[in-house]
This record gives sequence, structure tokens and C-alpha cells, in this order.
Amino acid sequence: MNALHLMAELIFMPLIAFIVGMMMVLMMRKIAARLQRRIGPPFFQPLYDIVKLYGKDTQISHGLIHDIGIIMAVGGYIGAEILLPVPGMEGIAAKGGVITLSYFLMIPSLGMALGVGQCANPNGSIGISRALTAMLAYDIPFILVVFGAAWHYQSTSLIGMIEYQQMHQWGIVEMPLLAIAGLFALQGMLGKQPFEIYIAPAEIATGPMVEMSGKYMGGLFVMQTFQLYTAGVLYASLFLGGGTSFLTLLPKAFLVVALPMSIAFMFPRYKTEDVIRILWKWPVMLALISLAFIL
Amino acid sequence: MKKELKIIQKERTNPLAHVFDDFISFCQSKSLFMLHYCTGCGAIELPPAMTSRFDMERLGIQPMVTPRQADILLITGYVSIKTLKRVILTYEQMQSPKYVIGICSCTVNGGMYWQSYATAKKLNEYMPVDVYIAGCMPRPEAVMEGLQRLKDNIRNDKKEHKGSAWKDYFNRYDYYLGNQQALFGDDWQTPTDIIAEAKLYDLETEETYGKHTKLLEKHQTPLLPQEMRIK
Amino acid sequence: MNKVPIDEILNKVNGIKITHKRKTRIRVDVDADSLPTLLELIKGRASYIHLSAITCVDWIADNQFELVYHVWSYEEKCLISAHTRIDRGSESNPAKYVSVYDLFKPADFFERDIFEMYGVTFIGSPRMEKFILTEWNGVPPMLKDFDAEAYVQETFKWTDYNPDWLQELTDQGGGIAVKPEDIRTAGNTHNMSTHRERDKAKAAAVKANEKMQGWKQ
Amino acid sequence: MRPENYQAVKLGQSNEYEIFIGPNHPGIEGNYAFRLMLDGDIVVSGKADAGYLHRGFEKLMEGRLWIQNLAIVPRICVPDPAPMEVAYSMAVEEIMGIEAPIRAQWIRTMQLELSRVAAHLFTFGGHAATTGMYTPMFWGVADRDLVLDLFEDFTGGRVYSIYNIPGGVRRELPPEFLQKLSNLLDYLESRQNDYDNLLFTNQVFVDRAKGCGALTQEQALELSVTGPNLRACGLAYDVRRDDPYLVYDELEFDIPIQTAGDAYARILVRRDELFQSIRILRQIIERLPSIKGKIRTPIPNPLSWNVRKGEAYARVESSKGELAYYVVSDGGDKPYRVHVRGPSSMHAVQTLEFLAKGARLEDVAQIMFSLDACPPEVDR
Amino acid sequence: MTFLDHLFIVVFISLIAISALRNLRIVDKLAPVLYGLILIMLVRMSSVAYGGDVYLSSVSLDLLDFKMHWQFTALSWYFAIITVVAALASAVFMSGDWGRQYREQGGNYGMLQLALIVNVFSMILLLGSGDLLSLFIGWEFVSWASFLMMVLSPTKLAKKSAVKYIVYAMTGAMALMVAIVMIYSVNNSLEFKQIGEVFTQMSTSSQLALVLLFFVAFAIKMGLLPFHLWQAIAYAETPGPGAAFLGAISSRMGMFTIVLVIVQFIGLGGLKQLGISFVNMQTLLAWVAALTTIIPTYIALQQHDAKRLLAWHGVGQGGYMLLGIIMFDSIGSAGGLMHVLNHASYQAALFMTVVAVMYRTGTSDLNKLGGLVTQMPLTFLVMLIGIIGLAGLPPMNGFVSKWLVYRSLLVNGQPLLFVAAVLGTLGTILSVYKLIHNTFLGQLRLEHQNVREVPWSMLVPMLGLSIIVFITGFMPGLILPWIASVQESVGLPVIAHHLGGIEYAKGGLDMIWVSGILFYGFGVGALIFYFLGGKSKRVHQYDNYAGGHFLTSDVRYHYSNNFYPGLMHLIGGWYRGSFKWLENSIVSVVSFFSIFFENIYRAKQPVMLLLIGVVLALFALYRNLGVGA
Repeated sequence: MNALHLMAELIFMPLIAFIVGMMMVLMMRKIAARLQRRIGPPFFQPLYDIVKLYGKDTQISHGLIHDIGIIMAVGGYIGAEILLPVPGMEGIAAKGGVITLSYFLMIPSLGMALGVGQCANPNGSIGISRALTAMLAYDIPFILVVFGAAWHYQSTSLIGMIEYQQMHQWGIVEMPLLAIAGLFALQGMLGKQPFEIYIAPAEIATGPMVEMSGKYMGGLFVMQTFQLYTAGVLYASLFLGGGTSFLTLLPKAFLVVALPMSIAFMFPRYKTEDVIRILWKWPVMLALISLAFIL
Repeated sequence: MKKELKIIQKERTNPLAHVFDDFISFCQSKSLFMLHYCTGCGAIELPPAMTSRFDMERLGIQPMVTPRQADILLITGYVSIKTLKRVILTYEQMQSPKYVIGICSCTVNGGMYWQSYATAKKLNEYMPVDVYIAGCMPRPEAVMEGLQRLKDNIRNDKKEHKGSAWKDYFNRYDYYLGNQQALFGDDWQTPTDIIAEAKLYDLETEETYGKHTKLLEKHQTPLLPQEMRIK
Repeated sequence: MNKVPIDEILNKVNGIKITHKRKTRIRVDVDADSLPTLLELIKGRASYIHLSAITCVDWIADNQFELVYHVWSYEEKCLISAHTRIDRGSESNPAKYVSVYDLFKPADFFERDIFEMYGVTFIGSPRMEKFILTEWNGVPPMLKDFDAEAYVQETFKWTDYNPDWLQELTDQGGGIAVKPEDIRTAGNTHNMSTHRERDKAKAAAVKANEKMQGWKQ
Repeated sequence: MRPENYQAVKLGQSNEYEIFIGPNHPGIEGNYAFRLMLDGDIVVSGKADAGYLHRGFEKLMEGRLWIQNLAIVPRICVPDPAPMEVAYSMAVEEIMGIEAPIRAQWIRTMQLELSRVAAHLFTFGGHAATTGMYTPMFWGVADRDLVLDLFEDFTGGRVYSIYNIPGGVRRELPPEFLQKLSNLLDYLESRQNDYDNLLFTNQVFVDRAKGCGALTQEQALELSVTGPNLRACGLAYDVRRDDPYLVYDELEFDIPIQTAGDAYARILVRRDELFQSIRILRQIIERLPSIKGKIRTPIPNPLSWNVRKGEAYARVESSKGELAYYVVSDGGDKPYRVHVRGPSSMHAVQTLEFLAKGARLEDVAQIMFSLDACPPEVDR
Repeated sequence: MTFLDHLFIVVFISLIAISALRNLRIVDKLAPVLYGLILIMLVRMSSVAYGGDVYLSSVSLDLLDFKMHWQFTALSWYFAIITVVAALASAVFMSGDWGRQYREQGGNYGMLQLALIVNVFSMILLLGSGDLLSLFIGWEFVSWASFLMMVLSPTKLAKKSAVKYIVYAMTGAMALMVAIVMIYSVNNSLEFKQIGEVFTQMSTSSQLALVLLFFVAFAIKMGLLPFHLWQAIAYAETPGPGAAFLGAISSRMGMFTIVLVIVQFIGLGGLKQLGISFVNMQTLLAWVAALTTIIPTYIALQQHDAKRLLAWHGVGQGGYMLLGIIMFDSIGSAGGLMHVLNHASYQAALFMTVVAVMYRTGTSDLNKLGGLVTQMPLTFLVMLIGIIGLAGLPPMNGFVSKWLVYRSLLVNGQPLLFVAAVLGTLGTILSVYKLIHNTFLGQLRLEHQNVREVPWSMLVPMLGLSIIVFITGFMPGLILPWIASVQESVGLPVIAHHLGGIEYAKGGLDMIWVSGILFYGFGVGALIFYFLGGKSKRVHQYDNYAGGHFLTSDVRYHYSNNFYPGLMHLIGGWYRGSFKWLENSIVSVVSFFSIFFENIYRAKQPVMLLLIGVVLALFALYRNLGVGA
């Protein structure tokens, strides 16, 4: 890997993630609009929102940690995007692996938690407490899924997993139950209904976002684009064979994201303990059955 | 308003700066978050405007929950004095550029509650109002029309300075504070520090200060942000 | 269970005056002293358990407050409005009455409402504090001697609608020649209690207008 | 607010903290506030804080002519304004000793039921939104808009119709109106399945709503809970049937009840009531053409109209519960006293505080919306 | 005289010097110097950590017919360096203003210094043990030294928990002694290498008994399930830096002996052959380790006292060490061993931050703090680095060791253990966020408005430890050679390493890359934040969203108590049910024993005498038994 390639990866991987993520946000909002018998936002709406938020003239901060929290949240995801291999750009991603990646995905949560904590608003703190509890809930099935996939492909490297699938069969064909468990975990990870406890506007006034203005909010919007992208591409790499080019990868990623979104707008949110109960019951059971076949 | 707005225009030498500014104001006009705060009966026409039939989201307008996140403060109808205090706090907590839309006749001059002891009459005495939408209550179409007008104003802000009413609050803070003090009493204080904000963002003029701000400085309990200190 | 006619129960209260207005409405007038007894009786003996409302009426001419307790029975399907009058009190010695909170829980809301709107203190009510008017410092506003309109005129400058273009019209002799507030100050309209006085004021305005027209011709 | 509010106070040793639901909060219905003391996520105590919508209606009415007041009464409850004007007109008519013509009474009944349909459609969305499901809100509000179109058609006003006057209604129904109404009812009935699938039988929603904010019948009676909230506790009480007004005694309708008394029971009662209202409206469509006659009893020139001395207590069943107007006249051209007894003044203060105590933070908003409280009725 | 002798002499002189001068002010300056000297002595021996020869002591004691001797292997050296660094940090921490305040509040500062050096002395003695007898003596010394430190706190609870501890420790010592006797009875020798030989000669039931006895002894010290109940409260009640020292390293002596005895001499083969059908000893121990990671972690989640929360985590993290080492492969055991150092570094730092907060505010109750970040930013920074390490997130060192453990579990195909480990990590994240949120974030209480950052004497050790946390996370290759030597010396497969991490066929770890990417991400995030967005204005904490209300100073607007209510609705019952039942039953047994011991130990003064006396008594006991055998 030469320096040019390295530079290209460092710059373009997050950029691609951002652009694709914005399209996913748009798709999410369009799906919502369609289900609600509406037209929905124009094509560039996610971009307008983010530019508008960064272009705010004034914004408040509750202290340095509030700023650092947002930097950590966005920065953690930028790092995660670089570790997430996409066609043609997998030089740096080879240095990490799926365990490292899943730990990277916790850094933004921690960063956001710190930033929100400094805001000194109990609504935000409750939101974070719920978000961390939800993380506890969805990470158990997620980690089982990752374990199963890594065991099945005999590799913890996503590149290795994709290669295996390209040579043999897609993971979803060989491990359908695990793939379904993965979808459950994905729904929890994206924090959409019925697992939307930590935003809960009617209870805690959007929880973590309660004191976020201007570029802080913009940071969270950017984070959302990364989150959707990561979820889509990661799942596609684990179970849908990744892709040899963006033309084959991105449709899969969009499909993966579209599925939970279509479900989300048809359900209310569960209470926190029900989230844990649900996520520790069905997906874990499915994943364990699947593991019994794999091991 | 009796006075023309004084807009502080800095010299921008970089030709791209204008392009950049135009792009931002274009995005600002395309993306408006409105605050979910139903101050009065006009709020009943917002759900139709937001939901399936009229679908505000296609104009880039969506509701937001806290004042920090929002751009538009919709004053939907009469404001009782108790509400007005909260509205002012909410307005001060919003982040600029911020826009106020007075919906319903009651915000213009008290409307049909002109003789009520409990409602404030003219909203623009207490905060700068960008657009008034008269009617009792205005139909969703009228609300949309008003928002469209606001969007045009923001879009043309750089040329005609229509969408900068929010600067007036900083520029002529003394005037607004005076009206607030007249209604709420002389020892009125919000936890937000408008004067410091005006200083920080270069929005102060000589009319920012006056006898009302002096009065405020005299009686207020200063609420300075806690800064990190190592020793 | 034998149904005791409601009149029989009501008549146990001293000095009661019963008016059957229609099938589902009974009006009773009692002394202030015997009203709690009456309410207890009709609640305990005749299933009038639903306190629909407590109304206070300020009879300033009689220097009295009228308290009306509207109580409904789900079984008899009848509403008893119990009227009583208490002394209106004065600023130094505000009106007092006894609370019926121990009989009817919702009395908490109504009594608190009357407390802040009329200044009547209910002894025994759990929360005799301001609720709606927490940020109001004046006299209780529902009193007849509180003139809301005068208060508004004093507090708010709300009529000064003088756009430049309209001012130009007026300067050229068009527009409204006599401004309403001139008449208002002249005729002191907000103290006019009947429409006739208002009509007079209107007539004066019309006359003034005509004068103006005439002057122009 | 005042400088002394920011001066140092030592906090107590308690671990409870406060959360402010409202006035600027999506978990509150309208401009109202509910202040919670919480320990973890359990509400230790809740305190209602009203007055944000206070306009001094009762004072305003004392300063306006009898006929002028009709313009402001509907504003007391925005989502369901028609019962306000009907109740006020009925009270004035009772004092006057006149009665609206029979056709006017039928039209009023129709107006009331249409208003109830609109209000309930609005409530479903609000209730669902507190649990995080927004789609019913979009659907419900859009369907309600169709009802508002009809209102506009026959009264001229979308939300505030100001259609009643003492002695009758303002104008005759437009031609083809009943056909339009019938079409609308068909449409609403066709939506029943969608709503059932999306909301009323949605398992997650049922889980959330069941057991949330449960009232027993005794508690409900003690707190003077009325309307659908009382019927959800198992007491089939409805002013329309038990204290009949207008032409309700000529109409056939059931009073839906549930026994659980929780949020789910309440929303189910409203759902059933919606279809009962449709049933009533169908009967009206059938019978109204055959009822001919005037729509107004003549009254004196409203600008110089002195209503004779007297008082009246008029009750109607609004979509929230028992709505009553107590009107006193001293024989002048303005009311001497008007007291509005809004059903929500019982639901949004004492009942809400009672139900919130010990509830979970997650449920507070749902309890409030399931009670269908309308804050302006509290504030007036 | 070998280097090891020099070490022993220096340690012994330090012990004498500090105990003699403990009530003078000079001890403040002297103690850090002495620990520094000990550290230099250790560094001189560092060749052993890079594959050099074992250091033997020239001193040996003839006892009965047996020669007792001491030695320093890579394993000993590895634990010793952790011990001494922790002691040095604690000594610096307590030498300045903290010590002054401690004296003013009536604490026996001299005794605290003495207890620290006694602990270090006894640990070095234990780590240097060359046979089972010297191991046992060292073991006893360590137990009593810890007790000495625990009883320093004047509270009743502290006394009670110290007594509870010593009962446990005695039980453990008995078990150890019986195990030693079992070995001795077979071969009449107490050399370490005898263990392996004896083990192969024994019958299965004796083997099982031997392993269990050893394990019980070591597990008690390490606080493994089901012997986890004594540790947290005892450590949490220890005054100030003492808690940091004990929490960092003391209980890891159990880990040392497990590696020394069970891993080295009984080995994977020995463990695997014990057991029925698919449950063998290795599985059993692995599950003990897994449950140790989970249960104490979730008990920690419920604590509202910062020190106790950390102490419970100390118990829980022990599970990872055992879980790693019990996998017996190169990465797992490396992870387990490395976690000892990592845990010591961040645990000491975290305890010190809590002590620093207590120093300024007088409380460690998480419900009475909040918003201190503006007042104590450096302490906050240390705690932040510490909790990232404790939670095992990149780029701190906790991530490296946990990654190694996970990787090993994955390679060995242990999904349930893997989930258990992740469950522990997630519980840790939840509870450390609660710790930092309730202490440093949220609303600042008005009574804490004039709190200041702690003095440098306290900051320097905290910052130093957090630098270790970061550096060893960024470049684990600095530590990995030591680990490799340890593995080599105890006969485990050796890990292939480089400066950034490990090489492994199916996906390695390079922390320099990982941290680099992370910091690149942060850098880009900061660029976006500072250059694409405008200026931001700092606001007061009352300028906050409260549903449109005005926040005033009489409103408590800080969420602290019952921080994870949703989770507690689900699992709260278990705390009340099984945990409480288990704890109560054990406590009642313990208190039954302690009636006897309490009478003995009520007199505090002659602790040292007692210590020696008991050791002698045990010798006598041993001789009788030995003769009997």
C-alpha cells in the first residue's frame, strides 16, 4: 500500500460513507412519507439540513466536554468507516477486524454520552442511560452473530469473510437463522421503533439531542448518516456477500437499511425492559440455534 | 417597526465568500425546523399542515422538540402573560438565525382578546417577528403561504435583508427588554445572557444598551458560564 | 331498597327553598350554614355523588357572593343546584367559606379556582394556592369591581396602528378622520355598560366624521 | 425569572430530581405543564401547572353582548368546539324560555356528532404518538381534515363554526350536503380495518397501553371523571342518554363501555364511540330530509337584546366528557356570569396527578393523552 | 550476592526505615525515594523479562529436612514491577496534601505508610518464592499485610469487612496448606516441580481434590466466584491510596499463584482429564471466570458509592484474567496476563481520582456529586482515560488485553463464554459511564462551586498512571515481550508480537494502526467541528431546556439515582433474590466464625506481633501435621 493509496482511503472512505449515508437518510424519510401517505422531502433535503445546521450563526456549548463529545462521536464513526472495507478500498481495513470494528462502534456512543452528560440536562442523561441499556440489549445478539459469522468463515477480518462468500455462497443462504438474528440486532442498533426508547420525544424530549444546537446537532446528523451506512454495509458484508464493486454492494446496503425502516413506522416503542427482553429472547435464540448448526 | 434595521455588513474581499454565503442561505431557506410549541389555538391548524394532506416536509420543514434545535418559533395565537415569559425564554434559547412567525390575529394586536387582562397584545414589542399570518385561525394553506414567504425572505436575505429580523433582537435589545420589563416588572431576568451573546457575535450596536439594560445589570444575579480551571 | 323521594330528604334541611325547574333540574336555596349538611345528605342518602361544578357569582350590588354547587346523581338522573349566599367581605377581610373537599374530591379544583378568581378562602381545602394565575399580582380578576378593559388600556399600548402610508392618506384628508381612541378618551367607552351609551358614542363619531366631510367640501 | 431565583440555595439530601413536561414539550397536549418529581424513572409526585392558556373567558363574556359571546365560546376547546356553542345556546334558550325549531335541533345534533368524529380522529393520533407511533397521527389528522371540509361546507368555518345562535342555527344546509356526508361516512368506515390493524390491535401498542394509567370505577367516580374515561371504567353513563338534550332521545345508539379503565380501554371506548357517531349520523341523514320547518326561532335584535333574568345549567356530552355552561342573567344585554365546566378540568389536574403518582416516566405522556385532556378547558 | 538479594535487602531496609520513621514528616519524602530505589533494583533485573535467566537468591533457609529458597522468574518479575509501580504511585499520592488532610482528620498516617511497605515487602517475598513452603509463608504475609491496611479505616463497616476478609483469607490459607501437605505426603518434597510429578501419580479423586484446594486458596485471594463477597467492601473501605494499591495489585497475587501452580505444573492436560463427560475442569474454571466477570460487574452497576463501584469492578476484571489464561493458548494467556498490568494501571488511577474527588468534596456518594468537570478537569481527564481502559475500548490498554481474550475465545469456539465476556464488558461500560456522569458531568451543586483541582502531588501519580494506560494501549509491544517471557517460563505457547500488537494467522491486531485511525477520525471530526461550524457560546447550566420552564437554583436538575432503571426493572429482582440470598448466607457463616476472631483482634496495637505469632503457630501446626503424615 503506497502513500497515495493510503491518502485516498483516508479521505474517500468517510466521504463515500457520508454521501451514501445521506441517501439512506433520504430513503428513510421517503419510506416514512410513503407509509404516511405523504410526498416526503426533496432529494437534497439531508444535505440542506446538515449545511443549515453547520451554517448556524450562533450556537451554545455547555463546556469543553460538550464539544469533545461531538468530535468523538463523529470522529469515532469516521474511524469506523475506514475500518469497514468497501470494494477497492480495503488496505487499512485489513489492519482491523470485525471485533475491532464492533468496538469502534461503541466509541461514538461513549463520545455522545460524555457530551450529553456535560449538557447537564436530565432529559439527556435519561436518554443516554436508555441508549446504553439498549446497547446492552442489542449487542448480545449482535456479538453472537459476529461470532457465528467469524467462526463460519474462519476469519475475523471482513475482507476474509467477503472473499469466502464470493467463492462459496452468501452467508444468508448458509446461515439463514443467524441472518435473521442479525436483522433484529440491526433494528436495535439503528434505534428505530420499536426500539426507539432513547429518543422518545414524548417522554424525554429527544433525549440526547435535547441541548444540541447548530454544529452540535449537525454532528449528530452526520453521525446518523454514518450509522445507517455502517449498518447497511456491515450487514451486507457479513451475510450478503459484500460486493466486488459499488454497483453490487450499494443496492444490498440500501436494501438492508430499507427493511428495518419499513417496519419502524408501523410500531410504537417498547419500554426499556421490554427492549432487553425482546432482544435477548428471539434473536439470541435464533443465533444460538444457528450456532449449534455451525459449530 | 419604527426604525429601519441596521445591518452590520462586513467587507468580504473573497469572491467565493459570497457564493458560500449564498449557498448557506439557500440551504437555510430549504431546511427549516420548527419548534413544537403550541402556544394557542392556532396550533390546531399545524397538524393538518404537517401531516398527510398538506405535507410540510416536502418544503423542508419539520417539527423539532427543543428550542436549541429549532429555527422557527411559531406563535400560534394569543400569548397569555405567563406564556409570554416562556416564549421569551424559548426565543432566547433558540439559536440564530431564528425566525418568529405570528399566526392568528391575536399575535398582531390582541385579536378578539383585546380586552383580556391576561393576554399580551402585540408580539413584536417583545421579540422581532418575521412574518405575521393573520386570520382566526389561518387555514393550513395560509400557514404554508406564510412559511413560503419566510423562505423567500431568507433566500433573499443577503440582497434585501428581509430575513434578518433576529438580529434586531440583539441590535435593539434595550427596546425589547424595556417592553418586557414594563410587563413583567423591573426585576425581570432570564437565565440567558443576551448581552454577552451580542458581544460575542458582533451584533451589538449602541441601541443594544440603554436604561433598561442598565437596570438589568443593576439588579440581576449574574449567571456566568462555568469555565474549566486547572488551579 | 325503598326510594325516598328527594324532596323528603331535602326538606330535612332548615330554611330550604326547593324549585323544580324541570325533570332533571332541581334548584334549592339554602343558608350558608346548612349547605354542607345538605350536600352530605344528598350524597349519603340519595346517591348524588358527582360534583359537576361549583360556581361563584359576584352580586356586587348585594355585597354578596353566590355559591352554586351543581351535584348530579347517576341513579336518579337529576341535577341539584344548591345556591347559597355568603358575605362578600372586603380587601382586609376576604370572604371565607367552608370547603366540601372531604365530601367531593373535585372540590379541590373548583375551590382553588374560586379562590384565585374571586378571593374566597375555603377553609379545609387542601391547596388554597394560586394555580392558573400564579404570575398575576393584581386583585382577583373575576370580581365585578375589577375593570379588565381599563386595566388593558393602562397596561398595553395596542391601538397604535399608524403605518406611514395610512398617515399620508390621513394627512391628505382621507382615511379615518376621527380616531377611535379619541372618542374612547372623550366618551370613556370602556365604562359604558349598555349598548345605548355606546350607540351615543358612535353617533358622536359619525357626527364628527360628517363634520369633517363637510369641512372638506 | 427574578434574580432571587438564581441565588444559592442548598439542595436537600433527597435523590429525587425534577423533569418538566411542558409547556414546550411534545409529551403534553397543548400549552400546559406537568412538573414531575422522579426517582429513577418512577414518578414520586406530579404537579399540574396550568394558566398558560388563560384568557379570562368568563370575564370577557361578562363584557360582551349575548350574541357576541358566540364568537368566543368555541375557542374554549379547540379540538372539539361545536359542543361549546351548542351548550351556550342551550343555556341562553333555557333562560329565555324559547326552544329551537326541531329542524335546527337535528342539525345541531349532526354538528355535534361530526365534531365528535373529528375530535376522536385527532385523539387517536395524539395517543399513538406518545408511544412513538406517528403514522396514525398522519392518517388521523388527514381523515379529520375531510370532516373539517364538511364543516366548512355547511357552516363556513373550518374549525370554529360559530354556527349556532340562541334560537336555532345560522343557516340552512347547502344542497347535496347530506350526500357528501354519507360519502364521508362510507370512507371512514372503509378505513376501520386500516386503523384496527395499525393501531388498535397492534401488539406493541397493546402492550404499551394495557395497564397504563388504570382507574377503578370507584376512583373514577370519586374524581368526577366523565365521558369516555368513565365509560372505560365500566359505567355506561352518557349525558346524551341520561340527561337528554336536542334529539338524542329519538336516536338509536349504544354506549360502548370497557371495564379495565386503563389507557387501552379508553382508546377502545373512543374507537367504538366513533362508529356509534357514524351510526347516529346515518340516522340523521335518513331522517333530516323529512323534517321540514324553520331553522331559527325569531329573537329580538341581537344588538339590543336584554335576556330576562334567570339562570340555567346546560350540559352536553362533548368528546372529552360532560361539558356544562352555567349562565346567569340579570336582565341586561350581557351575561352577568358564565361559568364553563370543561370536562378536562377534572381530567387534566386531579386525575392526572393521581394517575401519575407511581407511574413510569414512559407512561406519563400516554396517560395524559389517553385522558384526552384539553388544557384550554382548564385555563379558560 | 545476586541482584535478587540486593532487591530483598533494599525492600527490607525500606521496611525498617519506614517503620522506624513512620511518625516523622520525613517519611513523606523518604517513602517515594525508597520505592524508586526498589524500582531501580527491579529494573536491573529486567533481563529476566526479556528471556534471560532466572535470578536465584543466595539466601536459603534450612527448615526441618527441607531447604527453603527464593527465585525470580519472568513471572515474578512481571508481577513485581506492577506491584512496585503501584506502590510508588500510591506513595507519591499520599505524600503531599492528601497525607496532611488525612492526619488532620485523625487518620494514622504512619501506619498507612507502614502498611504499604509491609504489603510491598510481603508481596515481593511471595513473588520471589522458590518452593511451596516459601510460597506459603509469602502467602500468609500477604494476607496479613492486607489486613493491616484494611483495619486502618476507623469505620465500623471497615472493621467488619476486614474481619470478614481475614476469615476468608484463613480459609484460603488452610486450603493451601492442605494442598501442600497432600503433595508433601506423596513425595516428601516441596519443590515446585514436584507438583507436576505428584499430580500424575495421584488418583483421579486426589487430583480433583488437589486442584480444588489450590483453586479455592487462590480464588479466595483473587475474589473469584463464589468467594467474591469479601473483597469489594474491604477494599472500598481502605483509606485513600491504600485502596488504590490494594485494588490494583493485591488480589492479583491469586492470579500469580494460579499461573505459577495450576497453569505451570498442572497444565491443560491435567485440567482436561478431570471431570465427567463434557464438563472438565477447564470448562468449569472458564465458567467460574465468566461468571466472575458478569456477576460482580452487575453488582457494581447498582452501587452508588464510587469506591465500592470500582472495587466491585476490580473483582469482575479478575474474571477476564482467569478466562484468558485458562484458554491455555498463546493469545488467550497473553490477554489474561496482560490484563493484570492493564487493570492495575487504570484501577489505581481510577481509585486515585475518586480519592481526589473525596479530598475536595468529602464524599464519594455518587448521588451527592455532579458537574465537577469544570472544577477538576485534570482529574476528569484521568478518570476518562481510566474508564476507557476499564471498559476496554480503543485506544487504551484495556482494549488490547480484552481483544486478546475475545480472540482466543473466538478461535477456541466458545460462543457462550464469548457472550459472557461481552456481557461483562457492556455492564462495565454502563457502570463506568454512571461513575463519570454522576461525578463529573451533569449539574454542579452549588456547594461545590468553589471546589478546585487537587494539588500536583496527587495529580502527578494519577497522570503518570494514565500515561501508562495510554502508552501500553498505543504500543502494547512494550509489554508483550515480558508476557512472552512469562509464557515461555511457565510453558505456555508464546505469542508472536511486534510493537503495535500481535501477529496472528487469522487476523491480528496492530494498535498503532487502530489508534492511528481513531485519532485520524478524531482529527477530522475536530476539523469539521472547529472549521465548518461557527463560534459557540458557553452558557450557564441554568440556561438549559426545561420544557420552557425557568430553571432556578432550588430545582434539582440532575439525574443520578437509579441510573439504569429500565435494566433494573428487568434484573433488579435477581439482586434482591439470588445475590442477596447468597451473600446473606455467606455473611452469616462468616459472622459465626468472626465471633471468635473478633475477640482476638479487637486489640489493634500488636498487629505485627500477632502476624508473626500466627505464622509461627501455623508452622507448629504444619510440623505436627507433617510428622503425622
